[in-house]
Amino acid sequence: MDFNILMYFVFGMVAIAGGLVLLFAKHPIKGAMGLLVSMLALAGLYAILQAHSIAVFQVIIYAGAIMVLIIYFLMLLDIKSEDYLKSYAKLVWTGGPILLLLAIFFIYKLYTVFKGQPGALSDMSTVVDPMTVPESFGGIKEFSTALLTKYMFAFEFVSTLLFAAIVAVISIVQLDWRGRKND
Amino acid sequence: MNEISFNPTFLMGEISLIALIVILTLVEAFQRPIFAFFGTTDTRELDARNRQASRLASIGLMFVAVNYYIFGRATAGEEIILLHNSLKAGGGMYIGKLALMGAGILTVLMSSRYTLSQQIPAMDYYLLLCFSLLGALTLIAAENFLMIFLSLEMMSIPIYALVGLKRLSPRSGESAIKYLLLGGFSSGFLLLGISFLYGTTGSLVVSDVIGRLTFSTMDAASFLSGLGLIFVFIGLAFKVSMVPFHAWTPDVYEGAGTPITAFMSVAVKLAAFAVILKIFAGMDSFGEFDSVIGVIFMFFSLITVIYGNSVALVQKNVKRMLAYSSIAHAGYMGLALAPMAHKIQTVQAVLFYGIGYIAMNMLAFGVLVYLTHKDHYCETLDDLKGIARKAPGAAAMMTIAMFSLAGLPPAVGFVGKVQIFIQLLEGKMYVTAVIALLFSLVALYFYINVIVVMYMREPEKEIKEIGKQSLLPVWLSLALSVLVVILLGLIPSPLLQWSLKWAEVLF
Amino acid sequence: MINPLGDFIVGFGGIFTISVVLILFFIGVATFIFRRTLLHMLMGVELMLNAVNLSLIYFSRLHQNFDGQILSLMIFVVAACEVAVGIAIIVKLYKRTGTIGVETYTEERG
Amino acid sequence: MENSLILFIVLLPLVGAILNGTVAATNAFRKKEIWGEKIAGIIAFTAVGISFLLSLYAVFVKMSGLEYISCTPYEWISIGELKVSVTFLIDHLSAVMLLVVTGVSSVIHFYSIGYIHGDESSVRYFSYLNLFVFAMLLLILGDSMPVMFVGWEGVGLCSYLLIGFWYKDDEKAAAGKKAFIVNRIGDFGFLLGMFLIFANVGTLTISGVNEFFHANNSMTFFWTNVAGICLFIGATGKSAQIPLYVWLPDAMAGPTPVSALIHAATMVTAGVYMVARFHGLFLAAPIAMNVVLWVGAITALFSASIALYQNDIKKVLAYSTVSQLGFMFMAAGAGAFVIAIFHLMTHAFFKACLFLGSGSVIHAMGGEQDIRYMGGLKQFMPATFITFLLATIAIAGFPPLAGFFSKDEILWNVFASEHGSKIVWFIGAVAALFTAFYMFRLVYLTFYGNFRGTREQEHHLHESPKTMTVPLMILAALSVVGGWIGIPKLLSFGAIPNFFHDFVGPAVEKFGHVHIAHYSHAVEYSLMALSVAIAFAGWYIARSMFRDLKHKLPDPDKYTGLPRLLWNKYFIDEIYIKYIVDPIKSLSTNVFLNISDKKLIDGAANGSASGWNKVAGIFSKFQTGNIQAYGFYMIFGAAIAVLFVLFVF
Amino acid sequence: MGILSWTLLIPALGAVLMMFLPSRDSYTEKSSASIYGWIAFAVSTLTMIVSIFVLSNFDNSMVAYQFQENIKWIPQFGLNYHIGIDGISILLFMLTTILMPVTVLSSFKYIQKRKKEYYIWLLFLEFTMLGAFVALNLFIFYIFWELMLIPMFFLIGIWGGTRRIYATVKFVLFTVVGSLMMLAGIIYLAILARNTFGEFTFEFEQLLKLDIPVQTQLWLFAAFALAFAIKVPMFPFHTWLPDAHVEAPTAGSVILAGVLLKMGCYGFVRLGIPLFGEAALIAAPLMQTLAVIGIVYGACLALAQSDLKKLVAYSSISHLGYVILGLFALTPEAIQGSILQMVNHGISTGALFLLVGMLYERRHTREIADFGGLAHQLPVYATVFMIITLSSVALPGTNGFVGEFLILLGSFKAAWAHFVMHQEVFRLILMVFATSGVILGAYYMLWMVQRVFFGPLTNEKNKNLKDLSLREGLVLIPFIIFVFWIGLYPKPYLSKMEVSVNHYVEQYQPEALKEQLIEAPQHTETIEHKTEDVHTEH
Repeated sequence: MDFNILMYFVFGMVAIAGGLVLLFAKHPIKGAMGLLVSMLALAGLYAILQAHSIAVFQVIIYAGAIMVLIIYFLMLLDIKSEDYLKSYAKLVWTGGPILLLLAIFFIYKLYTVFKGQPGALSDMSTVVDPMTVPESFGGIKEFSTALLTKYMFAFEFVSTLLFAAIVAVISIVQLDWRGRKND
Repeated sequence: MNEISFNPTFLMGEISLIALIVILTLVEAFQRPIFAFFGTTDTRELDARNRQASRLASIGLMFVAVNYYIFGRATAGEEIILLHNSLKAGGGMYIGKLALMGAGILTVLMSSRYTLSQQIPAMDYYLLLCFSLLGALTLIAAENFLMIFLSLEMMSIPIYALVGLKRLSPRSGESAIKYLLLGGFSSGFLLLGISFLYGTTGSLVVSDVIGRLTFSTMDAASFLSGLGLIFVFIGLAFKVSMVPFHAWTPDVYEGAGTPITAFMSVAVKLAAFAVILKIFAGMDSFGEFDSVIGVIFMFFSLITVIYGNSVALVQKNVKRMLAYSSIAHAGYMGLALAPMAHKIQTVQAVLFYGIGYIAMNMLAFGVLVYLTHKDHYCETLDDLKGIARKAPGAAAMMTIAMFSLAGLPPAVGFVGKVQIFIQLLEGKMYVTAVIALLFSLVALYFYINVIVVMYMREPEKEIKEIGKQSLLPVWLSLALSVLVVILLGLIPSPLLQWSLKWAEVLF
Repeated sequence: MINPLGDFIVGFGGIFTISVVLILFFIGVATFIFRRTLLHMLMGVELMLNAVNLSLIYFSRLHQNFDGQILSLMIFVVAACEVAVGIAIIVKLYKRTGTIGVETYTEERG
Repeated sequence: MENSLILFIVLLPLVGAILNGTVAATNAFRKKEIWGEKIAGIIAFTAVGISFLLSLYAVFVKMSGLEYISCTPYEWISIGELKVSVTFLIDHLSAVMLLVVTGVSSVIHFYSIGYIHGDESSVRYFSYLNLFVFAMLLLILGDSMPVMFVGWEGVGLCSYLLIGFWYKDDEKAAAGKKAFIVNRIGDFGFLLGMFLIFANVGTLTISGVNEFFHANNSMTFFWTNVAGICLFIGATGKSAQIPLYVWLPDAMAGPTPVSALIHAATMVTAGVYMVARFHGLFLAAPIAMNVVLWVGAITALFSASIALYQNDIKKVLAYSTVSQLGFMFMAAGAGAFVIAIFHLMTHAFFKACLFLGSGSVIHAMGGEQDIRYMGGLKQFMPATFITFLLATIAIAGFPPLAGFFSKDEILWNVFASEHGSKIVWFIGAVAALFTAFYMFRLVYLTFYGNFRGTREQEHHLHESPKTMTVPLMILAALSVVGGWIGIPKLLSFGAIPNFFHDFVGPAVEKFGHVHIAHYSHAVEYSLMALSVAIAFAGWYIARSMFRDLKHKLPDPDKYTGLPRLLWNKYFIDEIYIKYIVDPIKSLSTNVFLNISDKKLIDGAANGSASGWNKVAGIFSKFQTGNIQAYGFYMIFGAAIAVLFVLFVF
Repeated sequence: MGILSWTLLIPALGAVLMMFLPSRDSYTEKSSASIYGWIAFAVSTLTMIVSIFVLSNFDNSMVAYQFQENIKWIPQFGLNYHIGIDGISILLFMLTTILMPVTVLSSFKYIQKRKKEYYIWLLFLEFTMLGAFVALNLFIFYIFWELMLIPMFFLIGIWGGTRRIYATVKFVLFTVVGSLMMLAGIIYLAILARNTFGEFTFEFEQLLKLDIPVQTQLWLFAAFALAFAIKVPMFPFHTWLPDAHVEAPTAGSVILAGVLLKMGCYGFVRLGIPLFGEAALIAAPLMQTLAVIGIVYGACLALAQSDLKKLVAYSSISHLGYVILGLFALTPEAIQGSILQMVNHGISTGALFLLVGMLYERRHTREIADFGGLAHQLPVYATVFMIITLSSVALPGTNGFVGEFLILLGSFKAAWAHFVMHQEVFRLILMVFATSGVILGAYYMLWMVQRVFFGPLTNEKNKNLKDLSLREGLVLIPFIIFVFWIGLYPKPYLSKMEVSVNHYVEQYQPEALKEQLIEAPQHTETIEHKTEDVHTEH
């Protein structure tokens, strides 16, 4: 088996494992770590899928910036081990099985559908031969070209969005919620 | 339809709005130094700054609207696709954008009083409002899923903050976090759906995607794209608050400042519905999958109508009641899609309804804003008791709003409802239509209950005088919306034509 | 250029990827629904978005265009914005009530 | 045949009524009189009097030689084939009625002037009285069923108003209401009959209807009879026949002249008149005829038997009236319409006289009506006594007074007519016996023996004023001679023409003739003798029992057996109340109002509202405020949506 | 703008103008500022005068709608402002305009708070009612139909009695249940029209040309009939009526009984039967049955009431049962009778409500038990009450009789024709029950009169009551005039609608019935001739 394929499975499993850590770990820091692992594993998957730039961004932005932000605030808030960290919402007794069953059914259905139609994914593809791919695909140059020509507006727009988020954060941080008398 | 790279006239609304945002930011940034330079200290008081900000914002937004009204009119004739399939512009979208701007202006107008009485930091508030409006504008123009997603977030993220901006109420924060978390959650669904659609068609452009989806043979691709459509529907259904994706609505509406509630309930809803229409109601049918989509629309819209109208019955808080009513209205709009007829009239009906809904809901919330001042927080039905005595004008407007929301002639709500039922009956969905009608009867009960409370009950405690603070803008907003409600009810033809044009653009 | 993974990617790997996507997504959902802190919920959303990203990038590879990748980039940014605003609100709430347990914030109901 | 003269006959009383009515209302409003009873009485009497004179003129001058005269002021309703014009028609039948009504009315109006003296509402009284005459004239002269019906109900209204004239007394008001409602029940039949006829005949003019049934009856036998019976139900209401007679005895609550006019002489005979008027129809409906015959007979006997034990002077007369009306219906049922009308006329005379006499007695007794407390009045009020006695003799059927001729002919016709029956004849004979008995019982108890009332009453006993006695005399005279215009050929051996028969006959035999079976004259004579014997028998028994009343009359409450039954009028009123009126009331209140309206219909409406409110309350419980729950709802919704898709595959 | 539009516009403008008048009376305190009342009176009188011009220019012999105005309004829906009037609507139209000044006048004393609002709503109500009667476009009709609710809702809700809110909400909800179904029906009709003619249209005359399958017709008829039946109100949808009546202010009751209830009947005659001819024929036995149940049931309930207004309210149910009975008989007599009976009911029941209101103003109670012997104390009042009562029990000579008689006669005719055709006894039995209503009607009315006016005057409080004032007298005089005018000489009224109704019957009467009925006139004509012969002089 090709090493890449092996890694593909491994990364996939690690991503899932990381997610499970998030779901099950008692302490939020542990959970955040799990999430971080999951993200890094995903970065690996991206790399195998030839989305090199995204893989890099994943590591830098997601794992680097966002997760650090979250962990930082987790630390900042200095959350003691409290009830709500240890147990799950009461909903879990009804919601859990339903969700699990749904997921299983979902994936089972997915498999049966795709099993009945082996070449489905390659049929789906819009390129002539999806099995082949130019080496340069996913490179930073092509990616940047696409981003700054075809998706230039989106790029600009998202910058405005960031600006909006900054305003939003600032406005919230300036707030103080005083109790209303009749509350 | 032309496809050109960039033509500023077609984006005049967005551009001038961004310009306004820049101006507002600059003013906010340099305000203190400037005033300090001139040695005045008064302006640092919240009230004065609030007033200044609201004046600036409302005049600015009016300028934006006028600007777009003048320049955009030229674009109304043709429709083009801009910026590599990012946006579609021109045609009847003009009216949609104007309607959204109108909603924005009304919100800004009524906010002036509200920011004062609730001591909300005004400049941030108006900036965020403008951002959100910008998101709404691009959302209805968005031509690919990327832009849809970005605009949706652009519209939502400022609102997450705006909901939390009510300084005096701790519930405001609760609402904000509720909206944010659930909004992110729903974005997840939307994106999953988008990714599946992308996966099966290889494109993010809406028209391409819809065009390439084939459900003639139920294969794996159909399976994925079907799921994709469903998840996209869920993501958008959250925004328009259809049951059971509605649950945030009442809580957030209650906690948010009333003008924000108003804005949310109309602009977000209309924009999100525009997207739903763009994706689901287009000329290209989904083949065999149409029936599934139709059933889904019927099912969810119907339970939305039932749930919204029922729970509104037991509400004591007017804002919550209006929240449930807005849920129910989403249901009515959704019902029009249930036949999945892929007709331009369906789209027209929903758009008309949405625009009419802007006017009437703005009116209802506007009255609440009008009646809210420092000492009298007007939210519950008890607060409204006997209000017709102190504020007959406001009570009259509330009455008009309620009748319009209930769908009684000759207000705009009636014309809207008629169109919806035309769609339903043309689609031969008789039972659905009858159920929907019955529940609009239930709705009538709680709408007229408001009127009963205002006109026919005695107030429990002496009602204080309505504060004079910043009344003019609120009056202006009320007058505008009541005018629209009545005029569109009496002379709906122009709007009907415009919404038809807009519907053409959406296809 | 022949990519050695081509076969795998459009074959079983694809199904595997979609499964991973769905599993991650469901884990995210479960985290959102079952863990009782606001931050966990926020992280659950992040996991969901990550799952979507994987899906997008996989399909981007399948179709060999950049639309998916760029969308996923945009998701990064949006996620960052959301997290920023979200954490700001959470911090504010924490300062007021001293807890990030989600059950605290159920004052609005009915 | 336009003759606007008739218009005056009809409208004069109306004018009087309106004039007096307006004044009455104004008087009451201003608590000050514009004019009082004198002027009111004169106006009323003049109006009716002129009307009577005009009637005489119309009948004897204008109509001489003509079959009818008529007058159509305007068309009332005209829709498609339904053309109802207000046509007044005086033919030989209505002429008799016209004269009787206006004549007796004028007399009674005159009498009323004295009688009502001192009552604060006398103006109103005269207004009602005039209005009644107007309505009665409409009834008589109207040439189409609806116009007739206007009068028909109009007299009912006036009867209602006049019975309840002293409305401050609850019982009297109730009696008025009862009269109206029972009449309405009859009208219900009349209406149905009218509709049935119209649906088949297509016209409502009386002559048209008669002609239809006479000439080309396209109605089936069954429905013809149904129509007849329906109309007869109307007649039973108005003319107080079984089962709708109950109102008439109660109607005695009204002022006595009213009883005389309305409840003896005119209104109550409307039913008989109507049957005679529709003889074309009735002759075509033998079963209906039989019903008329039998109902009449049974009523005659039944109410006569009740009258045997009544102690109220007016009640006795009332039951007697019912009984006499029964006789008229017997005649009508036997097809002897002429005789029915003849008896109607004579009865009008003597019964009006009796009532007025009783009014005079009551007047003298200061309102006392119970004959147990009377007695020996003949020396106090001779005029009243004599007139009363004459009328009694007339009603008892002693020849040659009016009653004899008419009653005897009725019995004969019942005996001999093809529609008649021997059993009915027998019933009639028994009723006649009873009649003679109770009438003389009345006379003896009232006028003979010693006075049994209080001293105070005795002190006040006096003859009535002239305004009252003169009408009595007139009526008494008529009771005596009234029958002579209709002496049967058999009695006069053909010497004297039977004026009455000749006059009315053509009008009521136009549409068919009833065959009288041929019996030998001997049979006829012997029957006549028998009826005279019956009258004498009645008189004799009464005389022997009540001539010199030594012992006190027994207390009616102690009656047992048959007397108790008769004293309590067979408990018919009680039965009606218990089995008809009360059930309707309790059905309305308990079932319709409380159960069906409040519980079922309103309960369903309000219940669904409040029920749905409860459901909404449950719905709103879902809104827990917990974000995670909300997230779960989304998942749940998503699951449903996805399942829709998954099941496609 | 045509004269008909003016009749609509004057009250509407009056209401709008009054809105801008300064509010002189403070909100709750009693004040004598009745300037609003006089303005409203002037406006409604002006409307009446204009409407009399309409009446005087009305051509009795024309089948078509007169004074038509047709202006495009919403072309997308084929919605035109199309109004006009014909023999069927003119009487109701006139009834409305004539009743209105009277009710305004009657409110002067009754209404002591929020006068300005009150008269605004009253004028607005007039506008909507007139609009509904003249509408020739289904959509316009529906708009007016719904609009009518709003003023009534306020009139009952603000100026009503103690349970006014319950009553008014019930009124609105009940009415809207039906009208929503009607809306669905209307839309469906428009869709059918579009499928047939290619474009949406709500024009009556266009819609009449539709050829609708019977099954569909039945559904549509059910939808429309529900709306109308609730408004009439027919059994079993009547329970809102007593509540609304009892709680409404006098003027509200008068308008409600006088005009609003007629809307339902008018709906049947104008829309229900013409649009869905076959369905109406199929449903006719059912409708007639319900009508007859209504007659008897309403009368029985009236019998059980202890409140004067409730009694009158239930009597309305009974009376309107006759109207429906007549409408579905589809004979000219019955339909003319029904329309006339609508007017009659407006007059007599309207007057009864006025009278009860006047009594209420004096005594502040409506319990029958509180009264007794009033005839002595209030002779004129009692006289007027008696006259109106008699009109209500359909005494011949009053207006009530002409209507009821024609209805019963016409219905019986139809029932008989059915019997002859199909040996169907059912309708005949119905007719028997319907006719029995005259007994019950007399019973409850007269019983009430007895309890209120007759007997000894025992209650101390009743001993100081004042008789009618001049204003009250003026209010009542028109009613009395109409009672006798219509009762004695109904021809002017009947002739107004004769041509229209004949045309109507010509179109919608079932063929079989028509054949059955045509026989009769020929047949009678011969009779007529014969009777003429008989009448000749000897």
